[in-house]
Amino acid sequence: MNYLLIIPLITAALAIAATFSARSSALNQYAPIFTGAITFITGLYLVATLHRTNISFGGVLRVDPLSAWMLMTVGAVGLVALGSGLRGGIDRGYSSLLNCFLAAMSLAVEADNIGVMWFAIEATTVATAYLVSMSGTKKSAEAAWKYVVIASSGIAIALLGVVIIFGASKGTTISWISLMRDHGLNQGLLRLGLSLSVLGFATKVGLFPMHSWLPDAHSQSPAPVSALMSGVLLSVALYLIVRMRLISEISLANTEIKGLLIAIGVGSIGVASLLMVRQSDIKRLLAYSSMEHMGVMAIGVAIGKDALPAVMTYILAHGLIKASLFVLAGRLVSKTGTSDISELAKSHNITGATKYLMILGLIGLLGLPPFAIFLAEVSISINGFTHGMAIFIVLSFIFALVAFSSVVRSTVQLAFGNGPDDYPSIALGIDQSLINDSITKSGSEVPSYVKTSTSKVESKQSRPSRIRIADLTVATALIAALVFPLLDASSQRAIEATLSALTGGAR
Amino acid sequence: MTLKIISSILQCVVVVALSPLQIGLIRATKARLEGRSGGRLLRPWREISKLMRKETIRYGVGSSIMAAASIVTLSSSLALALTVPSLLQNSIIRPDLFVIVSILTIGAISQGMVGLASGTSFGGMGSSRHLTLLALTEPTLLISIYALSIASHTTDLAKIIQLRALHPIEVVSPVGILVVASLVIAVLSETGRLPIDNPATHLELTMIHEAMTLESSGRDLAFQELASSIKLTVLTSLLANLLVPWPIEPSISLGIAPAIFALCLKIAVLSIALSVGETFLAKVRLFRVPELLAGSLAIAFIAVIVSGVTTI
Amino acid sequence: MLLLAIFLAALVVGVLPISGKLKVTATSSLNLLFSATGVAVALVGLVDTKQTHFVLRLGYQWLSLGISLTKLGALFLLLVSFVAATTSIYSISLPPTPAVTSSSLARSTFIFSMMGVVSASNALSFTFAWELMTISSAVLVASDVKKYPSSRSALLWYLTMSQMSAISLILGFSSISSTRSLGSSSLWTSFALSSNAPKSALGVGLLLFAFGIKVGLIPVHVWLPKAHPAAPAEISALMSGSMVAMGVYGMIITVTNFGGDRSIYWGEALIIVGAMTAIYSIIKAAIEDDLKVLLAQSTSENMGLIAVGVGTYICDIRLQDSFAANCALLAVILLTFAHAFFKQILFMAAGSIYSATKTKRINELGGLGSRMKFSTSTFSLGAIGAVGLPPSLTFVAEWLLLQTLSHSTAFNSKSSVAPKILFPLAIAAIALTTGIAVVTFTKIVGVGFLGLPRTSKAKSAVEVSRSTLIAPLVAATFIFAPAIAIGYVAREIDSVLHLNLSLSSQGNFTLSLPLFHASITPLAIAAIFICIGVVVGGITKATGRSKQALPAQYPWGCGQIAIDSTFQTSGSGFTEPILRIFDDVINPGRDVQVSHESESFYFAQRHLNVGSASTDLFEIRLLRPTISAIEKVANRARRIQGGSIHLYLIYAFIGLIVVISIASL
Amino acid sequence: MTFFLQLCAGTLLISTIVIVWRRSLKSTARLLSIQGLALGFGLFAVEVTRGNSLGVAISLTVLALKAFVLPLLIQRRLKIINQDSRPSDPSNNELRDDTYLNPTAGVFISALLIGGAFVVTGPLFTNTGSTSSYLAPTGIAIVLIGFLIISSRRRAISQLIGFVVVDNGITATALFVSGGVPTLVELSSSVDVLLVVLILQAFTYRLRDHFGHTDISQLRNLRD
Repeated sequence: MNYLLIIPLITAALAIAATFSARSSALNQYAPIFTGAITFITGLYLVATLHRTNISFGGVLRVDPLSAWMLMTVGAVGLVALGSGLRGGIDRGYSSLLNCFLAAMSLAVEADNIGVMWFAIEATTVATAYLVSMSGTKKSAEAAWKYVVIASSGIAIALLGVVIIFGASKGTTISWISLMRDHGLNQGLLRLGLSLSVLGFATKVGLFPMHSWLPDAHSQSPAPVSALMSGVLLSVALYLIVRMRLISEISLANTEIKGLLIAIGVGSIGVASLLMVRQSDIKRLLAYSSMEHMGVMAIGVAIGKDALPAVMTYILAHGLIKASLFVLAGRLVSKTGTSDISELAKSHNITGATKYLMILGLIGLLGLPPFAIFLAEVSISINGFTHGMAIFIVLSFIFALVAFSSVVRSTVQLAFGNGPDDYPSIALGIDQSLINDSITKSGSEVPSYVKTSTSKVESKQSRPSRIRIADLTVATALIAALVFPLLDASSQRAIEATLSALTGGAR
Repeated sequence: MTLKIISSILQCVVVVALSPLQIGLIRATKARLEGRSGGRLLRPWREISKLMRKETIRYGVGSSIMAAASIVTLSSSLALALTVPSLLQNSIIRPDLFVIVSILTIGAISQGMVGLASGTSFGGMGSSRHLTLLALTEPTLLISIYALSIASHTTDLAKIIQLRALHPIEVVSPVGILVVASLVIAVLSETGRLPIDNPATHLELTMIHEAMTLESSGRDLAFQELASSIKLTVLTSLLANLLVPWPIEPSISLGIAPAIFALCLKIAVLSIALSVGETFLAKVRLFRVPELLAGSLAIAFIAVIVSGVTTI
Repeated sequence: MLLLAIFLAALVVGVLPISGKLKVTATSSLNLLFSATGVAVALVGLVDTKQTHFVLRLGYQWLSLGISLTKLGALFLLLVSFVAATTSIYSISLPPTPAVTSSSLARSTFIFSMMGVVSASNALSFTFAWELMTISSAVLVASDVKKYPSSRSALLWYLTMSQMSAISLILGFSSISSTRSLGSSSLWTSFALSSNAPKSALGVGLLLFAFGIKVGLIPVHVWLPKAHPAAPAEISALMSGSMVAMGVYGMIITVTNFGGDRSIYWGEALIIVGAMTAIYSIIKAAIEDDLKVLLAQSTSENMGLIAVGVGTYICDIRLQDSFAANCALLAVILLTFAHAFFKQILFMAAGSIYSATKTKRINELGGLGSRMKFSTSTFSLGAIGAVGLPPSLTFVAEWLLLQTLSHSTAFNSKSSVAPKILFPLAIAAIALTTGIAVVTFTKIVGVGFLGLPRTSKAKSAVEVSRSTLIAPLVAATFIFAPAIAIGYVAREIDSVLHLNLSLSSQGNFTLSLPLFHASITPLAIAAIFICIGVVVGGITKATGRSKQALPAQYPWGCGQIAIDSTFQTSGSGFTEPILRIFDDVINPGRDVQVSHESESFYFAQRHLNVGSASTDLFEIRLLRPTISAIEKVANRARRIQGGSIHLYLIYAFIGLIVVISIASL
Repeated sequence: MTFFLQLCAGTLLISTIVIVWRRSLKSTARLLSIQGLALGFGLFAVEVTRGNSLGVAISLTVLALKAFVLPLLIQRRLKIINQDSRPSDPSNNELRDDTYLNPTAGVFISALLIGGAFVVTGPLFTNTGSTSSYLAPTGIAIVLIGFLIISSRRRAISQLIGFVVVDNGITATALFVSGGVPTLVELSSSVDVLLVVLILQAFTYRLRDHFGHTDISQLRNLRD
């Protein structure tokens, strides 16, 4: 059963090799989707089979129910984002980079020691750097530069943390399984190392002090890439922080890390909700809402072991919904040419399927009941109160309310078009002229990489076959976000069991 | 149960008989005070019987409603006469504070409907003012009766009067005086007497009660006049009983004659006092009336505080 | 789980894109069936002792959505399903406008979620159903946004406010559950008194705030007059009838289960807020010209009275006067039922008046009494209920509330000072509110229905189709029937919720409270009125002389013969004295447009119109400033993402230094 | 053995401070190679004392990478700029790197950072296993100074240089605390650094043909 771990990586490698050897554009498009599917299947299988134990392969890879769940999320979001987002006719480099991206993420999830995890995350930065700058406009070059510089300097901090943790274990091991079991760690060094690596990985999660790259990178990169990034890359980085938190909960006396995580979490929710108030660009709004959701998850992680099943559900649900939303937003932007919400609302060619799916997704994003995000939020808040973090939960919910009102305003705008609005609905209150001149119109030209220019799509009233499948995948994604976490009781209990086994046993 | 019915009917007949006389007495004393000769005591009765015989003219649109509304006004006043313990204690409905106020409201609403149905501007204006003032007097009525109920642990007016009869200290206690003061203002505004509404005037813009009955004629007018006079008598008898509670009889018995006589005496004294007061007072501008009523509400509140303190 | 099956059927029909008319009738008849079974389940729930349990286990140990019908839940389930049944009867005969067909799915989810709220077994399923109710009602409010652009902003207000209530609900439950073991799946049955007071007091406060928003108490009532009228008629009937009752159900649950601790003064706060809400919203209703907005305001007025009742309950519990407390609870339940029934009729009748005259403004109505006999008479019946005249259930409930207010402090002298001052104030507030309610509803009935038709719309009004008027009639009987048999109804509720008010002694028609030495028989009051009316009517018939047909008579037209409708007082004219008296509360904006003669400024032309728009005090003073404050902060916050990479790197650098220094100290 | 490490730590610190001080990019490239040399030599010394041959091989590759490959890349980049930059227009002289901090302030702050690093993190590194762990704060100081360089220099290339300095700092800390990280991590981190440098160089070309200059502070149109 151990060979299972290698499968995602090998398929990615094979896919890259295939795309380079064969020249056909269809293969370019379907190779990444194929890798996504394989990862998803392996993840699903592992989630189903693994219960208490964890399996390792060649000392480098180790998977336990927690990372199996993450593998499944990587696969699922990959499928949704690439399945419906990718258009035909993308060039070789683009599809191979997507494959590296997926491979890096699955490696990060399966890695045994923290060093390899760091390498995988750095590899994702490298892979996405080019993808962000793909659209070839002036803005995307700027976004790519900022993304690489901030992300890699942030990750460098994480490397410093890893090195110090290695020092704390007196040069013996940095595998998270043994770090949790070993008791002779030098407390001071471990604490410094852990907090540095948490701060470092927080950059990739887009949390408060290092969040600045998130809105630029997500709004400028093409739709499937930003869907993948905000859907699952942020959560993979969060998974690493979860590992750090587990180590700190077991082998670290005081709750240093918890305080840091809470500060970062509440900070990012606050900053995100304030920046969303005036936001009228659909992609930047979605980016900020990912930042806000990541903040809530960070608080969930700060609570510790009890809230972990909730955080895991939150990750999956948020990943699926955000990926489908980004894909839909990408299609809207490419069709209407502008990503400003009021213009989108004005232009009436948002077709039936996209509009309803978009509204459904936004409802899911707002954390309203039928979707799993609501359940996760409630359980995080209840756990937070029992662990004595009442003030922070209240604070973050107040900020979440501000974010809620801005997202609701855009949903209503998209659903019912711009109307004369007396409610000083924050952004709507100020007159349109202010918005237009202050933010240069982000009407990015049609991305050059897509060989068959989208204008053809408009003229031929959107090739039915292609869009229909995409809608289908998006719809399944949303329904999955609705149903899956609710019904999947077994995996939650599995995660719980292993956590208690791990933490209980190790202590 | 039958004894109750008979005694209430008797009380109702007595009150109905007395009310036009009281109106006559008030008008006579006012005329005499102002040096006029003034009509005889029975004049109101003759007016009502004349109206009963006259032809009822109703404006086409609101005809059916005006007839029904005037009947409802009269029946509400009669119901009031039945319940309020002016002569006897036990009545069919226990004279609870909120019940009396609601019956008053029904009467006021039907009177307002008559004003509105007529389709003229004065009717609408009169009913809007009448109902607004009713809305402002209701709190005073409730609070003053509540102040009384603190001492006697019940909001049933008959029991309150009995209690005051048993130990007269209640009548002269500060609570009693304050309550009666606030009730006087409330009754004046309820029945439309001088400081709030001049019953004798025909100046359209100032009248409140008269404006509503402007369009009705013949039998409707008779019912409305009778209804308002009954209301006046019932409320003055309530005031009188609160001040002088003694000759109240539990039910029909030999002592009924002196009780009726005592009631007439009390009502006569109060009516004379009312007419004397009215000659000295001028009508208050409509939008100063809320201050007057707020004053009476304040007095009632002081009564509550005082009664709350004294019982501990 | 019959309910579930039928609900799914309703859902399926909702989704099916069948033709308009068929779809409307199909969904509403299914809704009818659905709510009828709801009534049946409620009755069964009331009668039998064992509670029906059904738990859907989810992922983790306590995250389970469960249904278990408590007695109180069954009572409210009865209310919800009855209101849903009558509204679906009403909606069967609705014309298939696009608004109705598109929202049929939301309609059935709305009813289902309300049933879910009432029968939720633990905190999570309660919040789940609560939020589901919000979304489905939001969709319904937005169903005909094409016609009314203002309902867009109503939707925004409504969604943000209900999210605020949902958040405080979640926070309240978590703070309460934190004082309890997390594992307890049923949060309200097991404990009366929470262990450490401060935390649960905060929890109770938060929960009351959440339900306060839904019920529309003072500072957060702004959305109610905006959202309820925006929905189509039968939906606003459903919303004002039963959705608001959900808020009351929540309040009763929090108060009976968690409100036990002694220290915190939620009771007094609720009474003050309730009284202020009642007065404020009834004054706003009085001067309101739009019929549906007026009814929404009167909903928040009744909710104010209910909040006073709940506040009295908490105070009496604190004063250990359990008899008065249970009386207050009974009053609250009766008031909620009465409000649900009469508000339903008012909204439905308003709906039929709107569909007949196409205008909601009272100033444009007039003389409808003769044209639309049936709907105006049902409206008047509803108005009697709304004002609380004797034979109606509201009258009995308000009487009971006043009795509890006036008696609870009279007895025990050791009660603290606050109730001694607060209760009389509350009585004065209730009296003032009923008084102004009298003015408001006389305005509608008098100005709207009597006199001459003021506009062509009113003139051309014609009675709505018969079938839409069955539902209001059914509801009308339920305003007066329980009031007449008040003894039986009170005993039934008393036995179900075992409030032990020892009411069993009298017959079915009198409700007497031994401890308060007070009793009331609405039947007797009604009987007196009827027989006096008959007697007087009989006398007039007998003495009336036969008269020949009289020529058309004209009222006094101040010298002019031809009188027309402009002579009549208009709706806003009728309540202008109230506006004048309470003008600092409402601060009306008043603008006067005068069209001047061309040659000189001083001579006005033919017409001069005075417009006075009433703004909402709390919205202007409290909510708008907070929103603009958020905007200001957001403006400054935009500089965080200022664009220069050096700024971003400095953030990271400072973060690094801070972490290093903290980690190593 | 410890003498070698002290020597290596000393050269590292001095070279970083000079990088902060000097403006011209050519001299900073040369200083980077000195740093790489010192680090590689230190690693080599530690591995030799430990005596495992694989470690020695790796340290030699790292030495080669840090001392020669990276500086070479940067010098090649500077040569290209030299050809097509217009010496006549002083403001756009790509070779001189203008920064928010004038040299004296820069050196003063880096001294502050070094002092702070020693004072704050000093006690942490006392009771670790290896003898030379007391030198670790120098590594952390270098990381901090590297960050200072990244966040205060306007030229794209100097941000690249700052990033390399941060990475040298990290390897230095690893060297001092526990004598280098396990082989797999060592290899992967240096490969990653190489990749990032390559990408940043590619992006500087892209920035040049989009914006015509590589002054980062003008990149302003992606803001909220």
